[in-house]
Amino acid sequence: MPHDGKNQSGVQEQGGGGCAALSVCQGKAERTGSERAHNQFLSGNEAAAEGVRLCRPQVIAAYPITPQTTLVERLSEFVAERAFPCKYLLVESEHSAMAAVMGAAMMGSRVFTATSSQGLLYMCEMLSYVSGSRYPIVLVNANRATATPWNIFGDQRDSVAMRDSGWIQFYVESGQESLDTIIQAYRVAEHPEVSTPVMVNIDGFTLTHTYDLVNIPGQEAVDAFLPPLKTANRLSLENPRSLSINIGPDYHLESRYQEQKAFQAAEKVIAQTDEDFARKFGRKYYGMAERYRCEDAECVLAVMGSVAGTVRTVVDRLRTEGKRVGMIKVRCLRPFPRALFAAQEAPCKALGVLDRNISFGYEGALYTEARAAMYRPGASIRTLNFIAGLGGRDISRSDIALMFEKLARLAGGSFEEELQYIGLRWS
Amino acid sequence: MKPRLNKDYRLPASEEEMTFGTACATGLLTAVNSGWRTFRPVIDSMKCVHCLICWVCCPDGAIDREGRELSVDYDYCKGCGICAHECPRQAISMVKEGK
Amino acid sequence: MKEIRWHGRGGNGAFTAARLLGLAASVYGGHYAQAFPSFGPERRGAPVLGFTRIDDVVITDHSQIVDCDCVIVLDETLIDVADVLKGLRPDGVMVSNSSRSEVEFRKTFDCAGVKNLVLLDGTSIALDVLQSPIVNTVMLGAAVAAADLVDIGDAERAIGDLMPKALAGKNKDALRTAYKKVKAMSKT
Amino acid sequence: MAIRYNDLDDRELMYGQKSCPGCGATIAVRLALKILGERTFLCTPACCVAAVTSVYPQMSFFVNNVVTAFPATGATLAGMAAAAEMQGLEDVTILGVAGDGGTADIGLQALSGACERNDNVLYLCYDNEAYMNTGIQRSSATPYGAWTTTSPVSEDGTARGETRIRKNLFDIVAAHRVPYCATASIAYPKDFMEKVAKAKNVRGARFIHVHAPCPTGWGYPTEKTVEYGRLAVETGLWYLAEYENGKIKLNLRPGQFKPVEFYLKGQRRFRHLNGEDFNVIEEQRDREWALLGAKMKQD
Repeated sequence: MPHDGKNQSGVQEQGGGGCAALSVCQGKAERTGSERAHNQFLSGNEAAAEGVRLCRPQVIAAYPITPQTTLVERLSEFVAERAFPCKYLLVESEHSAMAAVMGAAMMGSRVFTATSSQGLLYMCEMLSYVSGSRYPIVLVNANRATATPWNIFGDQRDSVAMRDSGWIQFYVESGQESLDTIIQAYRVAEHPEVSTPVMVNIDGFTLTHTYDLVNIPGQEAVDAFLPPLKTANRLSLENPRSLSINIGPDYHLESRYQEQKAFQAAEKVIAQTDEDFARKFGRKYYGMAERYRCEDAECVLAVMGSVAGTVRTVVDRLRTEGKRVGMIKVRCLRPFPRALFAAQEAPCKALGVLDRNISFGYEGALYTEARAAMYRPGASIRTLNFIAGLGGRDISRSDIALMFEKLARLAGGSFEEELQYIGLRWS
Repeated sequence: MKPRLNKDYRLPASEEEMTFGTACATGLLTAVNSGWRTFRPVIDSMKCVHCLICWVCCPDGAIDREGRELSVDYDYCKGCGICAHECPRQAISMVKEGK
Repeated sequence: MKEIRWHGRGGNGAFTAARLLGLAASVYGGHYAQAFPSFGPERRGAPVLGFTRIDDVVITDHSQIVDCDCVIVLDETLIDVADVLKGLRPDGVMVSNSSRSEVEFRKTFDCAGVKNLVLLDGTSIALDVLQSPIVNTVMLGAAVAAADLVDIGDAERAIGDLMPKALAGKNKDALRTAYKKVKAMSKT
Repeated sequence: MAIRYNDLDDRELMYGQKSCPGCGATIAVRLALKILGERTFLCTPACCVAAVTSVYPQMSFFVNNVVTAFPATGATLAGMAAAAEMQGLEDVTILGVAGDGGTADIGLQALSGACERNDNVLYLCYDNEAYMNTGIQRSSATPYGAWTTTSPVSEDGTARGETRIRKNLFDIVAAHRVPYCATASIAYPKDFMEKVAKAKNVRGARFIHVHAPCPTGWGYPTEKTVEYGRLAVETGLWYLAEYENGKIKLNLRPGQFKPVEFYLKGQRRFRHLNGEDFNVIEEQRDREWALLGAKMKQD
């Protein structure tokens, strides 16, 4: 993802008309079909809103919740300014938000909604309605702790709790990646072999409220990348349909088998979409997971979300000190990049997993997933689970350096407690 | 014409025949309801004045008015007896099945 | 990388200043920048923080700013309630809105350790130029001059971009006025 | 708009459904579809109507239809209507069909949202006065005194069925100032269909609350569904009214109510009630009518 040097070097937009001009219109950009790519200084939520705008959903329904609010505020402004043709439904709850966008998706419209934390939990019932019937809906979740204790700050317990809702889940590292992933998400969701809803998770505050330089692709380029939604999975006067029907024991397994196959197809489609995106927009995210400086790494730390950016800086610094460290950035929790973890082998000696969640009575959820994928008899890689960043607690560079220190000790053969709480005020 | 049972319908035998997601074509009848009845309505066309109250009141829409005389679609009549009970001319009698 | 911390009160535009600085540095200056507020619900009048990071390479670090190269205080009364000197690097700059002399300021607020201290009566400039006591763009001009953070022209362009037309002109004037004053101080 | 049976469509847009014999709800849906026609997009929550029409592989609806989550009818309809508008679909009806529990209880929030936003939807609540699909549990529309599996009647007389009067949905919806709101009964099919026909041509949120007796849940012989519907109106325990242009109108003004026991007797769910209970129920009824009268006078 990172491209060094002066940012005006610009981004190639093939098919979008050569080198993108650096436009200097912040906020009230002229939005025409021929709008060029340009840079803005935006919060993660605003960047996400730009991503949604470029995908032109026909119906948006959303209910406000911190820290998602500035995203839906910006979208309601776009709709009021007629930046794209869209009906924005001011619904009375998150449950209704998801029900309303499902209703519109049933009619064959492209739709969008966003929520966070308790709102996502309140939507939970609708999430399975949407995924079971395979409507290609895109949802942004601003990751936030779940009550109680009441806490509006970031962690990933909300979306991790929805792991088995049948939604594809992306976790992103930056505002730019939020914007880009939303565009990718629609293309993945709407792929006929996938036709599965996608949840794009953006760390609350750390990303949603942090301003950053964001390149906004041109509308034409996005339109070419993401053609209008076509699906047979919809109502129509020409081909009347019964949708979201009851399927009993006789064919329920067969229906679920289809869903699993859709996720298997999604693995390839996510990788392909990312490659196509990189060709068109010049930014690459490595599909379901990125390996950062892992080639000869002895100690590797696997993470999800914005902390990946901080880990990059620590890996870079430790590398200058000659330490062989690397990072796996898990971008998709579902489908899970099982092959990448399964292929983890020497020289890797220790793998740590940083979880901004905890599944009480066991361990961090990503840790369980990673270890299960890595399992084979006689495997020699040792593992540690770091629980950190809950309820908005900062994960500092020194916290991450400490994790690598522990991994190095583990790699060297010393004993380390498997489940570690980073920054716990007492031990 | 009342909708009819699709006698040719076969449940999916392969992955390709399985419905996509939960999307099915509307209006597919794969079973009849005739086995639900203990009594069946029989219309005495001599008494019937074609007021259509039975046709309107039938929960199953099983009264057929398209012919010259009202008739009953016994594939889908469940024998509830509302038609007979509501008929102002007592033109419908409920007859025990099997007789 | 330069890391900057802003101290203000909710509703006084401290975070807007942090954003303006980031916007000036990135979109107009050709560098990379990051700006974020102290996270949480905004409450008018409560002490708040704003942060800006500026670098020549992409900034991927999403941890909080602890050590900083520049601290900007929009209201000197905050010094009693917030630890404004926390993490200020030894060669860092503190810029504060104050009508006091440097001697009096250092005595009053116990900041003997601060090597580079720049004081500006921002409120007077704001009242004069903006006819309002909002000092965020004034103090942005002061900080740009004191710590050489961005090109002042880029800061002006950022104001023109982010603020409504009716406000942008006067705020550019306020920015310039403060910038010139602080530049003049350093020459003497 | 007078309805003549002869003019109604012969086609059945719902057929072969697996409802109990004598089901009042299906009378309501069948007749509504006769008026609304094939350009209807129908949404039901998980309820009796969904459970008897849309079980794979048999599909008993002959119009576009979806099932949504129990609390979500109003919101799903809102999304469907928004999409229809964006797609420029003209002359279609976005129809919701939900029971009393799915409307007055778990679905009330979504219904309120759709009414408040004045979404272009028609919501039909078929009222069988309890959760029938799950096996006769009490809802907030269950009438005073009625036995259900969760408002039991005990042998020692301490538990005597439902203890509260039912929630008045008509008032609740009218309080949203929707363009059209009505009560109806399957026992008055012309009145009901006229209301559906009127609602079809109104733009915005429309609501029809249709009384739909249930032989299974109420405990009466299957042939008496229409009769009990009629008795509810004749005894004054159900009224036929409309709210339109901010005014309430009564469609049928009974001269003298029949004694409530005509309605209550013969239903298993009221079997434990006695003369004293009948008096209580008549008092409740008279209060409701007095309130209705006062509201009509105000208008």
